[in-house]
Amino acid sequence: MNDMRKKSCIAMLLAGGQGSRLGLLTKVVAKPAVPFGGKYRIIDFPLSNCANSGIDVVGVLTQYQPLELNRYIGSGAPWDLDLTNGGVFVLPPYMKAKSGEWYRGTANAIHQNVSFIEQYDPDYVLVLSGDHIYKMDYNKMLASHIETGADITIAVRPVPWEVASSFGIMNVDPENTIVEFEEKPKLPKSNLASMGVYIFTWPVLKSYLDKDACDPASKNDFGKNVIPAMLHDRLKLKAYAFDGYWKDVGTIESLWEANMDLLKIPPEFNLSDARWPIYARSPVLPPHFIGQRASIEHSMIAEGCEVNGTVRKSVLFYGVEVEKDALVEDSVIMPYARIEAGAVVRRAIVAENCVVSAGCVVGEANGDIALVGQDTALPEGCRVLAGEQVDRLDVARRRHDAK
Amino acid sequence: MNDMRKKSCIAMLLAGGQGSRLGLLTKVVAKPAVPFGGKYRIIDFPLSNCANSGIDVVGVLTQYQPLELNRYIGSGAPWDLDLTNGGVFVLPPYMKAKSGEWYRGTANAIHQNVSFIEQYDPDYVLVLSGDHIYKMDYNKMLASHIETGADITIAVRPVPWEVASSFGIMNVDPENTIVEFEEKPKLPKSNLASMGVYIFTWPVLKSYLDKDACDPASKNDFGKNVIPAMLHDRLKLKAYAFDGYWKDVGTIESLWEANMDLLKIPPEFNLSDARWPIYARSPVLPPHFIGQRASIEHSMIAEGCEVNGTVRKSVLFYGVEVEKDALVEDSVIMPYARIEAGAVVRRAIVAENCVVSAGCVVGEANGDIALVGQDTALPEGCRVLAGEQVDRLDVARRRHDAK
Amino acid sequence: MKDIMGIIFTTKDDLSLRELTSARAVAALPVAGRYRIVDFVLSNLVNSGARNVGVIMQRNYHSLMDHLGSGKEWDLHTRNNGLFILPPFLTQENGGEYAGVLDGLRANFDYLRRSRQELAIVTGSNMVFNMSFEPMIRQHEKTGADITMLYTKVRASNMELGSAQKHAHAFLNVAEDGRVVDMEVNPNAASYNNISMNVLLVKRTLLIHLVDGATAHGAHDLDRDLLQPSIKCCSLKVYGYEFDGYCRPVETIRGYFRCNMDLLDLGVRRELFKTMPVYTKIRDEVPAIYRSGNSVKNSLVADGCVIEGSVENCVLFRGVRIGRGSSVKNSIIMQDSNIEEFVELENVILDKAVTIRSHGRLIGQMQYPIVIGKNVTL
Amino acid sequence: MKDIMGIIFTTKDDLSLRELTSARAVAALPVAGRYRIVDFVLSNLVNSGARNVGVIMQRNYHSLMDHLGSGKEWDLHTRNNGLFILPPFLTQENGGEYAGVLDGLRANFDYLRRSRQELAIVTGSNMVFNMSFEPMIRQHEKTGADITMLYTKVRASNMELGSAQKHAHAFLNVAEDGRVVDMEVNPNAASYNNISMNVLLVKRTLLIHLVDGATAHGAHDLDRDLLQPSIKCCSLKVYGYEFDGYCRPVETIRGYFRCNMDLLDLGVRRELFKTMPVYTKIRDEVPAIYRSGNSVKNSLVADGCVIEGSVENCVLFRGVRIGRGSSVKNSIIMQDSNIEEFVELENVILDKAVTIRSHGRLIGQMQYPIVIGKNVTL
Repeated sequence: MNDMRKKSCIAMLLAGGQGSRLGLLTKVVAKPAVPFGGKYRIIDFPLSNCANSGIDVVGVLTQYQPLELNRYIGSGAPWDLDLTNGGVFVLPPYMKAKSGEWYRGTANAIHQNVSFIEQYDPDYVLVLSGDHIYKMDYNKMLASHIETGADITIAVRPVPWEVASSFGIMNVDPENTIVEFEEKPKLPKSNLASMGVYIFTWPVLKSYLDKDACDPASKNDFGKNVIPAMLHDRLKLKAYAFDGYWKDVGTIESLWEANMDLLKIPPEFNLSDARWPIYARSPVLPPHFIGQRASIEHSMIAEGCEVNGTVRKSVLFYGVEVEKDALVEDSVIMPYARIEAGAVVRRAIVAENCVVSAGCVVGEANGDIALVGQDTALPEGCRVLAGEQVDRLDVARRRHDAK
Repeated sequence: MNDMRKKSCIAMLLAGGQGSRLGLLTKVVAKPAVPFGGKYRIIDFPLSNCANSGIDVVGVLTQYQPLELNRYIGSGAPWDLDLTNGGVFVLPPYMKAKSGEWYRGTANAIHQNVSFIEQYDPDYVLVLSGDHIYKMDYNKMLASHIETGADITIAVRPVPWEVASSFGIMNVDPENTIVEFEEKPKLPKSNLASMGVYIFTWPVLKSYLDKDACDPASKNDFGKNVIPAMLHDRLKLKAYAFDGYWKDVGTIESLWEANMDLLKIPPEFNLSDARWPIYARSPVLPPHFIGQRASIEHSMIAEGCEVNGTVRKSVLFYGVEVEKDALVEDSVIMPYARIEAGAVVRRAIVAENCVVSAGCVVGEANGDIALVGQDTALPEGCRVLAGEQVDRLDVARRRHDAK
Repeated sequence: MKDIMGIIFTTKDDLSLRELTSARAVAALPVAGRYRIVDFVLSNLVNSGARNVGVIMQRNYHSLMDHLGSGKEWDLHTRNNGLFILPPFLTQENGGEYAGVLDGLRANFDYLRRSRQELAIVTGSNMVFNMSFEPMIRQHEKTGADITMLYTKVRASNMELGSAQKHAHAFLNVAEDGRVVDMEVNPNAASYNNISMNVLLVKRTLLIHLVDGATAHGAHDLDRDLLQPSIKCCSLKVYGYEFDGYCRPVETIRGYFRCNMDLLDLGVRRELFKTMPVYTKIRDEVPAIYRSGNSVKNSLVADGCVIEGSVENCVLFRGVRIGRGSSVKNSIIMQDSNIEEFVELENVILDKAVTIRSHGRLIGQMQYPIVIGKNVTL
Repeated sequence: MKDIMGIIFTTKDDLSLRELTSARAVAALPVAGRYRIVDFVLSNLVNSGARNVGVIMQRNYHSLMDHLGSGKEWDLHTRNNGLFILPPFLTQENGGEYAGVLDGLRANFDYLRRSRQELAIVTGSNMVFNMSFEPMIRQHEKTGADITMLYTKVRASNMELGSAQKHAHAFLNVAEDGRVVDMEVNPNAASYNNISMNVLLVKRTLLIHLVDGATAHGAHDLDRDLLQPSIKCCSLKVYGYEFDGYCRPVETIRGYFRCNMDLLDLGVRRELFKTMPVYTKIRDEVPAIYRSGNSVKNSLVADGCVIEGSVENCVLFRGVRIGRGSSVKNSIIMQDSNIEEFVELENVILDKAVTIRSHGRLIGQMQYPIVIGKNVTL
């Protein structure tokens, strides 16, 4: 079993957290498994980027609800990652000799998997996070990392100044060397946000992970501990500017917006580029059907849907049914949800396998995005207000209160 | 993602424990990953049995050193288990919502994976253990389980009376109904040993697992808790007699013996049966080479070996080197080990990547099996006595003491 | 599930399907927006537990081979068992075509002998239906039949007017107990309304024995030379198993057209796609985009389409573009075809990657749709 | 690693290899106990970062197709990129054979155009060597060459006596700076001792442009019609890259025999198998069994063999049986051949699944080994 081949660069994807800003959406699935764009999951983007960049070893670090993710990734075949020399591996925490421990932070998660990484004897390790929508050639970033001889290269992207204080901000000198890193600064000095994409020279990273693990005061986090320590030691940190589409989909609002971006003409984010395909596990479904009395405006509709009502400026995932006289507007309807006759859904996200029964009204024409959580069956005539989040427990509670 | 297909029967393989009876052999690899028979690992046997029986969903429950196992199993391709509808899944413990816990016992390991099982909506669940060498058509056992309408069917095999007290013994009535189960009885009433192969009717198993999980006094173990509870409740437990080769390889002695069984004429256990192939992940190596001055007697030699010395009644795994004037007799030499010029190895197991340097003497012509643990380089002229177990730490200690 | 093997017999190019089969086997004909005809019978076999499927090829099989690939989409990419492509010129006895099914089976004796399954299902490849063979297998075992033939009642959905003259169809007289007591092959007027679906279930070893005997006597035709005599002289116990769901053979352009149009019916869609999953080759396509100005009614639309014009009673395959101001009615538009602006199409079948330039106009008749071959630009 | 594409050109059946290539391409010839010749160049490409490899086939390609399968063993079973089998009759311009490499490339322009890699390596398929192309690629980029040709010094291991007459070989005059200043194609007596290994590195778009221009002028031969003129009139910057490891072309029975025998040398084994891994189709076989009475010396033995007799200076492929009392010397015994009891073999090549009955005797000469074709029983 020691016939593993050396890899120049491998990727570690931090799929970990519970993504509480996505509210009920991540109650039963891990954030990277959240659906996006009619047929994708968030994790399809980093995985497809890796496949297209020729990075063919991807470790997915997760400890929370890995079942759905494990099943979705399977053998890795949809991303051309079902390889003998490489592939995609889901890596939950495990027991060594007599003890075992959960991942304590992003840096600790990598540290616990040093032996996984060392199997491939890599020169560089690409660290990714699992909650962004973007298409990026990591190979170009790697070339820049090698050329500048950096210890770390961090991908950065200008964000509007008004939101800069909600990102990790990089202050750089004229040669793109990072001189300061501020996590969510109140008064940002730059608008270059970290994209959560890092390339580390592996021996450097390894020594800092070892050091970090020995520090009981550390939160074992890249942003809070490891990168500040490297900056403090005056290592060579380079910023790599990326100017393509990049969206953090860590909140209900931003997830909804990113879906709407796909409908713009020309689309703000183009999914159908043969030179940079985005792969996904395909459901086994026939084409969708548009009925005699349906009306579709400016929407994206995936396979297996049956549409007999009105759909405007919306994204329908595969297997969705919209019955006659139902209206779906400015909304995202996730796989296998059913919008029954006469129901109205506006500015909302309806998650997988929901039923919006006849006469329900979900969301409002102007207002915050409403959310119906996975597997929820809204009873007839039910109302979900703008900005409200409802799941099966809420429905049961409402029923109980009504009695 | 709810387009999983129903499966009549799926398998859950308990790969868990640390296998302490295998001593140093399982210090760095999980028991099912222990090498056997020149090119196999123990887990190849249950996995190949599943594939040949048409059972195409296998969950592998492990929490101890899963890295090697994960890497060995990979996409499941060697066992024809890299499927879209099914396949082989390594299932370590994971975190749900806010908490997580390690597997507490065999039954608890299955209980923590109820949602994995229910994805496939099975009628029956086959529970296997990962430390036996045998070829068995689980489909025939399933047919018998269905025909008798049993709640559980347990595969049993007659063992010699003198060793019966070290097994789980089933006492059956004339209709093969199990009336009593004794774990390692001092005075066995029968010699029918449980093979560690169970078929459960899933709804029955599920209810007992739920009950068991609520009992704080339970050790959450099939043999100690669940099966006794089922017997107590007078459920229908059937014994399924199997009379083929079956060997527990849970000890150094029995692992050595099982390897030697392959050399008998006719072999006690035939690996090359086209109707029941045993699959393994193949190393990428050329054929082996037998040199001008080599002498081979009655042995099994895998690909990639270079043999220039004398080999008698031994099993050489792939990538092993035996230098000139070295002698290997009655021994099992695991992958990539090197036996240097003039070294003598008798009645021993030499684990992966070891170096037995010139002039070493390992084991004795008559005596217990000696063991050299993985990655150990024995210094020149070193002696390992019969029954002794040595690893790199011991070597370092001896060196230190010698100073 | 019983471990069975499947043998799919593909036919040579068929003149009744005009341009559509000039470069492909009927089995490889695109249908229902994202499938090939063979997907249905292949998925039926896999869904019924077959892990070993051989496809007997004849001339023009490249597009079919390309579609099936390593069998991955059907989970048949395994090293032992799996999908076996059996091209005719692998044997020295043949020159690219078989005179009949019997010859095709005879030429693949090696494969049949090497297989390990007890039961074999031999089936044609031009029938669109969704069915588990498991109940048929159970009946076969219960009756102790030598051969069980699948049949269905003659209905609008499974017969085409006049097709009985053109294509060999067999009709069965099935007794109360399921036994087939008479068989008519290709009659002008059939005496029975049970039509054979060209699917038969038989023990693998018996199949080898029967084919060997028949071909040694110079026979070619499975129905006429093997089944009919066996039924007549009661030398074999032949039983029938009735399938009462939707099924449509694709033998003519009209049959092909109707088969696609049938899918605009909810009941047919449910039967064909919700009974058991139908697998096909995967293509990474974005969901369909509906731009403003579109008007789509009663149509089946696959991923990758971009629609700005109006579409009614159509089947659009993957990657089709319908430009602004265009109107497409009662038509079947295959993969990657591009309808530019202000085009008018009615009763048309466009093969793959056809381009209709702006302001183009093609009006066919429902009974005789216009067919435009692959890669043509008009 | 640079993302490159590979194009492997297979030759048609070669008379100099007698029975061994009567039913298979040279590329599919079994070698070294468990490989086919093509495994070496294909593994070299994969180990050098190629994720897109096209294999241009000619007649007799079925055994090669069967060996390569979906490309899984080389991690080339991916849907985008991957392994592309390019049989000649997929195009209408060809009838099963190409007049030269240029025609083969011309016929596959679609594939070349569709590929996305910047650099292409075009290579033959009858050379056994193990090498990473990465340093060659770095030199190519540093020198700004249009074309880089791989060559090696003439040595016993890479030339066969008299083979220059029989087979087109090119010899290069390489200047100090690496530039190729002259090229001789198939001379009676070569002026230079740098022999081309038929591997060239070129930008994909330039390759398309060059092949298009050459074939439009009726040219067929890559060496004579494209490279030689370009070097002569300096219209292209052609550089050479020297490989100094073991390499052996397989063009004649003697060359084939020697190539196998070379592997009994530890140095050659190390070069061929320890430099980079060589992948091949996997077969599930038990390790070799040595029964009492055996005597094996200086031989290469694959999994699945069972040996009771004596074996000296041999290469035994997978699943060979050597019975009690038999003696096999200086021979190459391919897969699944069965040597029964008290047989004597010397200087013999047995193709796959040959059986030699008890007490049989075949003695050839080292310079002219006896060749027994596939499936023969003697």
